[in-house]
Amino acid sequence: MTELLALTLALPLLAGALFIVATASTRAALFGFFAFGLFLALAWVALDAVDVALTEAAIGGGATGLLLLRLNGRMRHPVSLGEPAGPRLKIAAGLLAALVTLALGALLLALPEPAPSLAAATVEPLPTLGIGNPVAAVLIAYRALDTLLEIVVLLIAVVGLRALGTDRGWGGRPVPWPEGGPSPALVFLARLLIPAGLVFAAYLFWVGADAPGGKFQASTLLAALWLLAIMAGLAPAPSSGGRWTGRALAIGPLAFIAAGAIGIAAAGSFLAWPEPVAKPMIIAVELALAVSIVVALVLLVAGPPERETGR
Amino acid sequence: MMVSLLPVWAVLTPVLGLCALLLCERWIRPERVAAPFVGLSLYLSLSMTYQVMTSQAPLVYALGGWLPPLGLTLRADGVGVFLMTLTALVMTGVAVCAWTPSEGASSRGRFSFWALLLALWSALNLAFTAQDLFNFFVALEMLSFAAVALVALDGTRGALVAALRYLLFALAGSILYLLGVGLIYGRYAVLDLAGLREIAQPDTVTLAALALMTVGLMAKTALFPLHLWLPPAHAGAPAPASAMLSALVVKAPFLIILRLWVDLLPLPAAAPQQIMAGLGAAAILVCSVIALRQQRLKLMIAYSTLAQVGYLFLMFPLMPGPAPWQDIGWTGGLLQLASHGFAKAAMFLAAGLIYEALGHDRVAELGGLARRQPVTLAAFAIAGLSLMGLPPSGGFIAKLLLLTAAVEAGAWWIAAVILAGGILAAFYVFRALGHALADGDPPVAPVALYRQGAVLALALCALAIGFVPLRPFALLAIGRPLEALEALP
Amino acid sequence: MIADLLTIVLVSTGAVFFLAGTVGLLRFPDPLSRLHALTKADSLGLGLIALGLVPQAGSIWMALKLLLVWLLVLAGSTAAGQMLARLHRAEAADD
Amino acid sequence: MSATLFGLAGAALVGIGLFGLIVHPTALRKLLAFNLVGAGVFLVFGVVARRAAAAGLAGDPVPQAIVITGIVVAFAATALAATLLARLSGPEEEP
Repeated sequence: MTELLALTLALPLLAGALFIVATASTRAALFGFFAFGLFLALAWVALDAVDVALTEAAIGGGATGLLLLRLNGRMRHPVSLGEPAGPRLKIAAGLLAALVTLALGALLLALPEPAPSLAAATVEPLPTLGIGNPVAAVLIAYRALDTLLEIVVLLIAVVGLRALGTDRGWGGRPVPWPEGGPSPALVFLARLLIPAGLVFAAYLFWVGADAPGGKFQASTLLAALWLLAIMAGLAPAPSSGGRWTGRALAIGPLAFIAAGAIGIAAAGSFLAWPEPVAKPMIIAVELALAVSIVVALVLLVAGPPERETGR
Repeated sequence: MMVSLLPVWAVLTPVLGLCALLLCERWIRPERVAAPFVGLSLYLSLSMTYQVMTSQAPLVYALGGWLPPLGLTLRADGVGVFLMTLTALVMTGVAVCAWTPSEGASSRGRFSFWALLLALWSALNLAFTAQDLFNFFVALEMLSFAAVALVALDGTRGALVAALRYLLFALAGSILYLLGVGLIYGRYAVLDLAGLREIAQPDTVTLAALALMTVGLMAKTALFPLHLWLPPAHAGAPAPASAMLSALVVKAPFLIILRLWVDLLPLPAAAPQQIMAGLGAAAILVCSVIALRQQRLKLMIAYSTLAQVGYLFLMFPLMPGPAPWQDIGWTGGLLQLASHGFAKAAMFLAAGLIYEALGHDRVAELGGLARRQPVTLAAFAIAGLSLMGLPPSGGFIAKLLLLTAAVEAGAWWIAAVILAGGILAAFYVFRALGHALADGDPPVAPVALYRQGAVLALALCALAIGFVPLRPFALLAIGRPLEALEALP
Repeated sequence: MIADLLTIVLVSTGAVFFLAGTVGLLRFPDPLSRLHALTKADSLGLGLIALGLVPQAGSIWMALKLLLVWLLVLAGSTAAGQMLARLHRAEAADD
Repeated sequence: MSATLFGLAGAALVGIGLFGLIVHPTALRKLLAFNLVGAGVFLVFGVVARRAAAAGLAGDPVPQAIVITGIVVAFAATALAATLLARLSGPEEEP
């Protein structure tokens, strides 16, 4: 039964990937990518990784797809990095792809049985952290440094994105989008979805400590709502050099590092969560992180600043 | 080992600086915000080196008190602090050289440069102290994103194309590396180097994973034949950025390769080591010849980086002992890494100052430079000495150690390549010097003396490494072999 | 028993609508009629499936969630249909 | 078993993405193909996690958390590449 389910999910996944690669139209490939992202998220559900499924649906498929769709709309001409492939190259590439697939499949089949696992180790300390979702515990406690630096990666990407903008647009806002003004249907949808989405984001954030969900998923949803509002003309895009943008970007890492320092004093180790107040501290840090993530995601999708500010 | 928070702050201080830049963007000029964090980071690196040298033990910290395999540790061993000191000195030199009296508040170029400098520094310190395969990945991504943005900073079409190519190479490298990490986790459920060292077996999955990770890292460190992205990227970036990219950024993936093959799965000298050395040798010969034919100074220096990176890979078959850090090949390779770092930083910065003074960097039209900018040219010449491997210089001692190791190991082809590479380097360095020493009276824009002095200081650092005695360098063996953390020390 | 029967009937009807919509998507000649087939089919089809699952939901909250899902998809696909149609008209005018 | 099936699908995604990466000359299509390879690699982690189910969990949380981090990083990479592309396809900035 589960094999059948796996098959019904895996086959469209492969078909989608083949379509994305094979279709001649870039736009069709992009729409295919959205559908692919949806099936990928379902595959993650089937793999019992609901946290990943939410992240994949929101960031991997959703935000990435939106970003690329917008890029496709803005590009005046395609940027080419070489010549179109001839039949020989195609055959060679196909052979290589088949070889890689087979080799990788064989390697996966060669993995040891029973599989080594850290699952038990992740569960044991959960009571001292006051959270029930082991994936959240990995992200915020055991491998907290990874999570902290991953936010820094987002920050670096935002700095990089601004560095790639034009001198003229420095400190300004991204170009409006869509350029011809929003469609009434979109405005209607935005008005309808934004309140509902806000409630759902709050729910996701709160439930993340004990069940699938959490700051990444909630932040992406909030970012998506903000982007929807921008597209519908209901809210402005954030000004990249603005006072509040800078503060919002910095607050996440700063709060995380501050909590780490408190951990030295209260729990004897940097990034340790002192037991009695572990959960409230974690929630506070995750809130701050969520603020940074939302702003970073919106800036990354909206693109580099191109309009001058009136300052 | 010693428990110390210093490695953590070495990684996070530049991050704090980045946050401070974002907070103060509208009020304070970016270089003034960044300067205290540059100073603090320099202090942290030097004091870590001092502590490691005095205690003869690595500085270790288990974050949050969680031990591997669940948790992450940072561990600054002798090699780690050695490279962190290199990073700190090069970064400081770059910062001084990039410190120009500026008018107006924040501009795109200036703000981005200082923010990305701090981002790079944090990423490098992490890459040099991390002990976890996925932690390495995070460090590499921080490094790549900051480096790509630095390449594109000038905003010209050429720079943008170079940055795009660089990004695609870096991403391909990342994905290969990550695939390897996934296989390792599937095989062992451990990502910590010390933990893996105890259980890793040379079976198919492990070797395939190592191969994937190594090839991914080679793309990032620009080893021949995965080098095509580097010359346009390093030559197209602003000179202070090129200095960081060539001196430091390509070294981090190399160090991770070294840790994989020495710490994770130490194997007796066999095919993988020979292949890496073979590619390194090809890089030295091919890229030196291409460097010889470049018309622009910065492109010549960029191709020289490719050749000098090749030397690093020669060290793999030259550490035959069961404790490679006691072999002279180990010392030679790592001294090559550091002396090239200093020399190349000095060279790129010198090229930048020459560009500022003359308005171009065409090798054939450098005449008259010796008279007008003697300090810069002296720095360039001293750095060139190290690249050629002439005494007294760090490059000389590094190459001599590698050469001796090659002769001892009976690897005559490696010895021949080292000698040939030195001769080729002499050709391209002397070609540039020869033009610069020629007569001429070009219009020269003034360049502040302290900036020329910073470049000279970096070149002298490359020279100073030449005074290390000719035997395994004790600092580089501190903290080896890798030991697993049994309990919180 | 009756609940199960209801579920079977409603979900099957919903599936038929999806099938019809898919056939329409594949067979209709121009984008507008394809959209027509698609949006009608999937809003109604999904509604029937959601309704059919309500007896199986177990709790009133779960049932409400199912209906909420339907409503959100309804809003989303309606708006998307509108926008796609506008895009098509704009592009047709360009040609 | 079903985990293995997804693992093979992941391997195929890596292959398909690699093919696209080689064959398509335009950067946007390369970016899409790169995301396919990424999805395949992440699925490998998912399979590794699912196989390591233990202690009452349906999967090992460590690789799952790693994938979450990885997805965010891949998104940031795509955003950076997209910005470069947008700049490159636009008009040259007037000095």
